[in-house]
Amino acid sequence: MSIFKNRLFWPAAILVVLLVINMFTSRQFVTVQDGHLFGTLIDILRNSAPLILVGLGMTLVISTGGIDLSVGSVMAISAAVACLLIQDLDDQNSVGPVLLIIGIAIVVSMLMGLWNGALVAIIGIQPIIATLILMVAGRGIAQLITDGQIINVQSGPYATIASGFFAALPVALLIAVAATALILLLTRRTALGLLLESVGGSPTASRLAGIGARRLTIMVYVVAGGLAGLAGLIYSANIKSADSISAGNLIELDAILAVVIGGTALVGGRFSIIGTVLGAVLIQTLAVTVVAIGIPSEANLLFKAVVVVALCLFQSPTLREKVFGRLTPRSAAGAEVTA
Amino acid sequence: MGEQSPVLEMTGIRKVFPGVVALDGVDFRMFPGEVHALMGENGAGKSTLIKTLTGVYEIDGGEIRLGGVPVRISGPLQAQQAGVSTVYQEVNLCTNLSVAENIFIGREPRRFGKIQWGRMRRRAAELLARLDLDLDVSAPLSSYSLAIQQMVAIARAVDVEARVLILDEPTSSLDASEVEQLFRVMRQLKESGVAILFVSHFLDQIYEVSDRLTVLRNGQLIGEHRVEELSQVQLVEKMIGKELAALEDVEDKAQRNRERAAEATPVVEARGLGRTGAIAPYDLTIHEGEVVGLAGLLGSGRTELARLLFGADKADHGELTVSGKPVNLRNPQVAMKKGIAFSSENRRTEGIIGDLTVRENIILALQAARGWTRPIPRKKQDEIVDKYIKALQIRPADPERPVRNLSGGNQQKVLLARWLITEPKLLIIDEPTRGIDVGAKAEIQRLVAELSDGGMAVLFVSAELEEVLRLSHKIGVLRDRRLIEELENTAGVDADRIMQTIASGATS
Amino acid sequence: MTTVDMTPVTEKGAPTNPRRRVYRPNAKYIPIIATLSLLMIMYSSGVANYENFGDPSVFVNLFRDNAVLLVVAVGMTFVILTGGIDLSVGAVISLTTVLTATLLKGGWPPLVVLPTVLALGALIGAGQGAVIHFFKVEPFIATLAGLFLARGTALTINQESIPIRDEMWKAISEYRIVLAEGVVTKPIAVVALLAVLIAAVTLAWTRFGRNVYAIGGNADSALLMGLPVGRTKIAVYTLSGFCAALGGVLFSINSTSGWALQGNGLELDAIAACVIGGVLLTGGSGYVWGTLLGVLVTGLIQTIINFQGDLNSAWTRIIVGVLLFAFIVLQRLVTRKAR
Amino acid sequence: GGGDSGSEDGGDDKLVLGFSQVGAESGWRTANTKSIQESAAAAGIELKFSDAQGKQENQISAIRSFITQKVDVIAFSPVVVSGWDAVLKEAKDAGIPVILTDRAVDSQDTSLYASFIGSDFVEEGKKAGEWLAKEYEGKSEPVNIVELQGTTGSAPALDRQKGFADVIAGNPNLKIVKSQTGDFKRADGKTVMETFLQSTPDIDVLYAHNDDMGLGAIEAIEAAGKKPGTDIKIITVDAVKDGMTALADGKINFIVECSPLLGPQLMELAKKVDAGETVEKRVLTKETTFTQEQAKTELPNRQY
Ligand SMILES: Nc1ncnc2c1ncn2[C@@H]1O[C@H](COP(=O)(O)OP(=O)(O)OP(=O)(O)O)[C@@H](O)[C@H]1O
Ligand SMILES: Nc1ncnc2c1ncn2[C@@H]1O[C@H](COP(=O)(O)OP(=O)(O)OP(=O)(O)O)[C@@H](O)[C@H]1O
Ligand SMILES: [Mg+2]
Ligand SMILES: [Mg+2]
Repeated sequence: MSIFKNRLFWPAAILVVLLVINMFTSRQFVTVQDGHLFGTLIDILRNSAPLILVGLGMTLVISTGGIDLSVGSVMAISAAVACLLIQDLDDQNSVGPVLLIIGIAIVVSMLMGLWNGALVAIIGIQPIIATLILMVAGRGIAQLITDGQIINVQSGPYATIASGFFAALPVALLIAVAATALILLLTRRTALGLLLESVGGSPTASRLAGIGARRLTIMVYVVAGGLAGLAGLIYSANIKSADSISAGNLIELDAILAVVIGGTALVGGRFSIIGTVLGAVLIQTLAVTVVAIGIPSEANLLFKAVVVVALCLFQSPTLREKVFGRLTPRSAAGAEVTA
Repeated sequence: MGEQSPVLEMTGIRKVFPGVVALDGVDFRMFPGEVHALMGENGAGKSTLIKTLTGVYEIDGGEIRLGGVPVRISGPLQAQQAGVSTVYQEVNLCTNLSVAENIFIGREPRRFGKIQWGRMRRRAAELLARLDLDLDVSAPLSSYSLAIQQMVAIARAVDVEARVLILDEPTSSLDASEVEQLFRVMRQLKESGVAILFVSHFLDQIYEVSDRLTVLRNGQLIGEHRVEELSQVQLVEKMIGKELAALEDVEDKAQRNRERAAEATPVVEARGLGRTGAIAPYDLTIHEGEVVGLAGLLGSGRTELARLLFGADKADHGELTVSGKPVNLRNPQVAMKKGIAFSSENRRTEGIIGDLTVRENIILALQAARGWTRPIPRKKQDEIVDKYIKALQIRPADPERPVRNLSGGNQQKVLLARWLITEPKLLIIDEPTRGIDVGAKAEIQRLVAELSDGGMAVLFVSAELEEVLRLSHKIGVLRDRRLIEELENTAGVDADRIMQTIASGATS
Repeated sequence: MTTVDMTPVTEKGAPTNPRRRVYRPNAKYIPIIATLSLLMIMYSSGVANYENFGDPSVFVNLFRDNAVLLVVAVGMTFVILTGGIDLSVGAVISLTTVLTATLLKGGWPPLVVLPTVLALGALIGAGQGAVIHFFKVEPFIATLAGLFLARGTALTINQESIPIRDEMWKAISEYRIVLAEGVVTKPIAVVALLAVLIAAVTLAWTRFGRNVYAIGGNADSALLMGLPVGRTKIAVYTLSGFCAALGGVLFSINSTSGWALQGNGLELDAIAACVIGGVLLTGGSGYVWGTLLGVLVTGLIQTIINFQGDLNSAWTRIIVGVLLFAFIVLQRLVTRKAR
Repeated sequence: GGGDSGSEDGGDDKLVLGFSQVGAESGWRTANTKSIQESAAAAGIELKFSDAQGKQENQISAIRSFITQKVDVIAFSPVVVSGWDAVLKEAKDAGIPVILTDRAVDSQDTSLYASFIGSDFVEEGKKAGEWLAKEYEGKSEPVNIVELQGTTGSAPALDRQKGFADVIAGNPNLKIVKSQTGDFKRADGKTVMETFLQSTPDIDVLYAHNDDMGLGAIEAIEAAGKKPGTDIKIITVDAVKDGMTALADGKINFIVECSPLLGPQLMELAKKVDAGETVEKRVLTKETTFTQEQAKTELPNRQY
C-alpha cells in the first residue's frame, strides 16, 4: 500500500506506460551503434537535459517560495553569448577557448540570476514580477546580441555538449546527471536543503531562527540562472546555432510543471530534486510519444491535457483515499459508522 | 443538573492518525448550563476530540449525539449551524482582516446583501468592551499581539448563539485580569444554559470555573468526575498516571542563587533602548546566571521589549552592549552570533515550521548559526534530538514526524529544545510554558533554573505571574509599553506587590 | 532603583488612549495611491515627450484597447486573492472566440450564442475549482490542464481564423460612444469598466467578497471559522472562467473573428497586471482598483512604445522591461518609505 | 495627401508610415523588419514601427494608435486573416489608406485597404508539391513523406500544408505518413525528426514548412547515420541564407522562396497611395524557387 502513497509513484507509472508505448512504436528503443548507445530512449534522455537543468534551478527557487519566469530568456542570452564568441574564434575546434567561452556564458547567466535575486531579496519585489522583467527584457538583449539572426557555429567541441557521447552515453545526459548529483549533494549533504525548506515553509519563523534568508534567496536565483545558462548552451549546441527567439521559449511553464509533478508545492517548503528530474523526463517523453503515435498537431494539447489530468487525479490524496483507502481495516470501521 | 439529559454525547470515539491512535473509544458528554473541563497531558487527545466534534476530522468510529439526535458533522460550518461554537487551541483567525471582521465574518450584519460596515464595527466594539478590551476594530488583526488575538477569537465565539461553546486553552497567554473577564462571561453564558467545554493546563482555573471534568490519557478515557470529588493532586495523578513532586525543588534553587547572580558580569546592558510606537526607551542589565522576569498586563510591551534584545525588531533609540561590547542588532543573525537566543510567544507563525520534522525543527537554529556549509552530522543530530525529546517529554517521541502533527504543547517543547541546544549566553523565552501541561511545566522550570545555575542569563516572559516569581532573581514591571520598575525578587515580593506596582504606575 | 527613561513612546506626545495602537486608517491604501501617482507621472512624461500623446483619446483608448485584459484581470484578482492562480484564462478566451465564431457562422442566433459561451466559460472555471477543492490539486497544475484542454479543443474545432459576419456582433463592434469632440470609446470599454465596478463592490460589500479575503489570508483558519471555503474557492474559479469567457466575447467583438491562438500568453499579462497593482500573489491582500491601475500601467507602456515608433522588436522588449523595472522599483520604494 | 503630422526634422511634407509587424518569431521576420526599416530610411519616409509580438490585440491597438497619431499611411502584416473590418473601417473613416503586407485579410469589403503586397502561402505549398510530383513522375513504388508543420493554427502553416496536400493528391504514390508541428523552430525540427526516424520506417521525403525546421531535421538525419538530400529528400520553404547553404551543399533538394525583402516595393506603394494614385489591389513579391544548382549561383548574393 505504501508504494501507492509515494507521490512519485504515479508520475513514474505514467512515465513507464509512455516508455512502453515508445518501445513498440520505435524501431530501436536502445541499441548500440557506432560504439555508443542509440535509440528512442537515448534521444528522450538526451533531449530532456535542458529541461532537467532548468527544472533543477526552478525547484530550488520554488522551495524558497519564489518562482523564476526568466529562465527561457537566460537560456537565450547564454546561447547568444556563447555562439557569438565561438563564431569569432580562429579555430572553432580548439577545446580550450570553447571551454572558456562556455564558462563565460555561464557566468553571464549567473549574473542574470544575481539580478533576479537582488530584486527579490533586497528590494523585496514579488518574485513573479521581478523575474518577469528579465523575461521580457532578456530576450530583447539576446536578440540584440544576435542582431535578430540565427548565429551558426561549426565548433566540434561545442556540439559535443549536446550531441556527443562519452563512455557510450550522451554527454548532455551526463551533464544533466552531474548537475543533478551536484544539486543533490549540495542540498542533502550540506544543510542547504534544510535551510531552504525552512525559508519556504515559514519566512518569519526562519528569520527568527537566525537563518540568513536574504543571502540564501539570492544564491538560489544565481544557481537557477547558471543552470538555465547551461541549459541554453546545450539547447544551442544541439542545433549548432543560437536562436535568440525560440531558445527556451515557454520553457518556464514546462519547468514549473516538472517541479509540480515532482511533488514540490508551489508555495515553497519541501522539495524533491529527483521528483523534478522525473517530471522533466516525463514531459519530454510525452512530447516524443505525441509524435511517435502520430497524434495530429491540433490534438497535441488535448492529449497533454488528458495525461496531466490523469496524473493530478491519481496524485490527489483524497481520490487515492477514496479508491484505495477502502481496503484498509480502519476505514471499514468508519464505513460502519456512517452506515 | 444530573436529571437533565445531556446536550452533547460522544460515545466510543475513535480517531487514528498514521502511526498514532489519538482517540481510542472515548466517551464524553455535556449537560446544558455546565462548564466541563477536558483534562489531560500534552498529546492526550483533547484537541483531537474537539476537532472530531466540530467535523475538522472525520471520526474512524463512534457516535455523536447533539440534543439526543445522532449527527454527522462534516465541517466547522455545519458544527456552527448545529449550535457548536469553538475557539481552537491555536488562534485561528485571519490576521489580514480587521478585528471587527474577524469577529463577524460569515455572519456580518447585512442589508439587501450589503455588509453594514458601520454597524459591524460598532457591535464589535461593544462586544469587546464586554471583555474589557478597547481596540481599534478597523485595524488589521495582525497589528495586535497574540493574546489580544486570542481575546478576539473568544469574542467571536461567545457572540454566536450556541448550545455548546468550546474553548481549547483560551487562557494560555492571558493575564489574570483577562482570565477574570473571560470567566465572568463564561458564567453568564452558563446561566443562560450554554454548555461550555473548557481546556486548560492551569489547575486553579479549572477548579475556579468548572463543574465537572473528564480526564484523558494517551487517547483513552480515564474518567469523568464532579470537580468537588477530586483534589488537585488526585487529578494530576489521573492525568499523568503517577505522582508529581518536582515543583518545590525549583523554588529553593532560585533562592540559593540570588546573591551569586548579583555579583556576576553583565551579559547584556541596554541603555535607553527603545522603538517608537512599540516600547519606550528602557535600561536593563542582565547578568550571567541571572533570571530576569518580565511582568505586566496584556499588551504592556513585554514582548516588544524582548524582541529588541534579539534584533527581531530594530531599535530606533539607545544602545546595547553584549558582554561589554556595543552591538547593533540589525537582525536576529547578529544577535545569535553574540550568543542570544529568542523563543517567540507566537509558536505557530513565528516558531515552528510545520512541514519540517521534529528533528529538523530542533536543530534549525543551531544549524543556522553554523551556516549551511557545515551540516551537523546526522549521528550528532540524533543524539541531541533524542536527548531533548526525553528531557522535555516530547510525545510522540518520534523525531521524524512532521511537527505540525504534534499537539500544541509538544510543539512548544520542540521550540524550546531548538533554543536550548544552541547553548546561548542569554536565553529570551516569551511565554515558554504556553499550553504546556503541569508535568512538563515543572520540568521546564527546573531546566531554566539549572541553566541559570550553569551561568546562562535568562529573560523570562510569562503571563503567569507565579511562574515569574518562582524563577526570577529580578523582575521588570511594565505598564503601557514602558518599563516602570525593576524589583529584586526578595522575600517580600509577591503577586500582590507587583499588581500594586502596575496599578499605581510607579514612575519614580 | 529604577532607571527608566521618560521619553514619550510616540514622538508627537502620548496618544490619548495609551493602549490604543497608533494606526493610520489609510495605510492600506498607500500602495494604491503610490501606484496611481506613478501612473500619472508616467502619463505626464509621455505627454511631454510625444506629440499627440496629450490628446484625450489616447487615454480613453487605453480602456478600449485593454478591455479584454481588464475583464480577465478582474477575474484573476479574485483567484489570486484566495491565494490561487488561473492559467487557463487565455485559452478560455481562444475557445470562446472560436466557439462564438463557429456558432454564429452555423446560424445560431446571437442572443443564444452569448449566454452559451459565457456559461461554458463559467463551467470550465467551476470544473477547475472543483478539481482544486475536492482533489486538493495545486491550482497551477489544474488550471494548466484547463489551458491545454481549452486551447486543444479550440484547435480541434478549427485551426483557421473564422470571421464573424453576424450583424449584432458587427453593430456592437462598430458602435461608438462619443464622449467629447473627437473622443470616442466603444461598448467593450464600458463593459470592462462595469466589470471593475461590480467586482469592487462585490469584494468590499458582500459576504462572498470578504470570504475571498479570509481564505487568502489563511485558508485553514477560514475553514475553522466556519466559512464556506470549498464553495468560495469553486465560485472564484467559476468567476474567473466567466470573466475569461466574457473577455473572449469582447475579444470577438473587438476583432470580429475567432481564432484558436487568440489570447496566447494573456494569463501572464493578467497576473502581472494584478501584481503590479499591488495584489499579493500569496493571497488575502489587494484591491480591484489596483488591478485596474496595473492594467493601465501595462497599457501605457505599450502606448509609449507605439508612440516611440522607432523600436525594433529587440528594443521594444528591452524598453518594456526597463519601464516595468522603473515602475516596480519606484512603487516598492515609495510604499516602503511611507510605511 | 498627408503631411499633417509634421515630424520635427523632416518638415511638413515628409511622409509618415505606420507599420505594425507581426512579431519577431523567426530570422525571416527579422530580415523582413530590417528591409522595411532600411528602405524607409532610403526612401525618405518616416517610419513608425510597432511590434505586435504575435498578438492580434496588440496589432489592433497599434493601428488605432497610428490613427491617433495621424500618420499618412498605415501598413501591417496581419497576425491572422480574420477580424480586421472594424479597425480598417476606423482607418478609412480617418482617411488613412492601409496597405497589407505579407499576409492577407478576409474582409469582404475590399475597399477597406488599398493594396496587398506579399507572397501567397498556398502557392508556396503548391510549388513544393509540384517539384515533388515531377521528381517522382512515372515511378510506381510508394513514396513516404513526412511533414514538419509550422506553428499549429498559424496562417503559413495551414496554407503551406494545404497547397502541398492539394498538389500531391494527384499522385496516389505520394503519401504523407507523418505530419507534426515543429513550431517553425530549428530545435523542434530536430527532435520531431528524431522521433519520425525512430517510429517511421523508410522515410523518402521530408517537407518542412520553413528552412529552420529543415536544418534541424538535417542534424537528426545525420545523427541517425543517413545522408540528408540523398537517403531522404528534403524540401523546405523560405530560402534564407542558412537554408541556401545547405541546398548548395546538397543537403536540401529544393527550396521555395518566400522573400522577406518587400521593403522597397512597400515604400513605393506607400508613396503612390499617399499621392492618391490608383494602385494594384494585389502585388506579389518577386519570388522564385531554387534547386541545388541554382542555389550555388545565388548563394553569394544572399544577404539574409
Ligand atoms: N493531524 C495529525 N496528524 C497526525 N497526528 C496527529 C494529528 N493531530 C494530532 N495528532 C496526534 O494526536 C495526538 C493527540 O493530539 P492533541 O492535539 O489532541 O493533544 P492535546 O491533548 O490537545 O495536547 P495539548 O495539550 O498539547 O494541546 C498527539 O499524539 C498528536 O501527535
Ligand atoms: N489592550 C490593547 N489595546 C490595543 N493594543 C494592544 C493592546 N494590547 C496589546 N496591544 C498591541 O499589541 C502589540 C503587542 O504587545 P506586546 O506583545 O508587546 O505586549 P505583551 O506585554 O507582550 O503582551 P502579551 O501578553 O499580549 O504578549 C503592541 O504593539 C500593542 O500595541
Ligand atoms: Mg491541544
Ligand atoms: Mg507577549
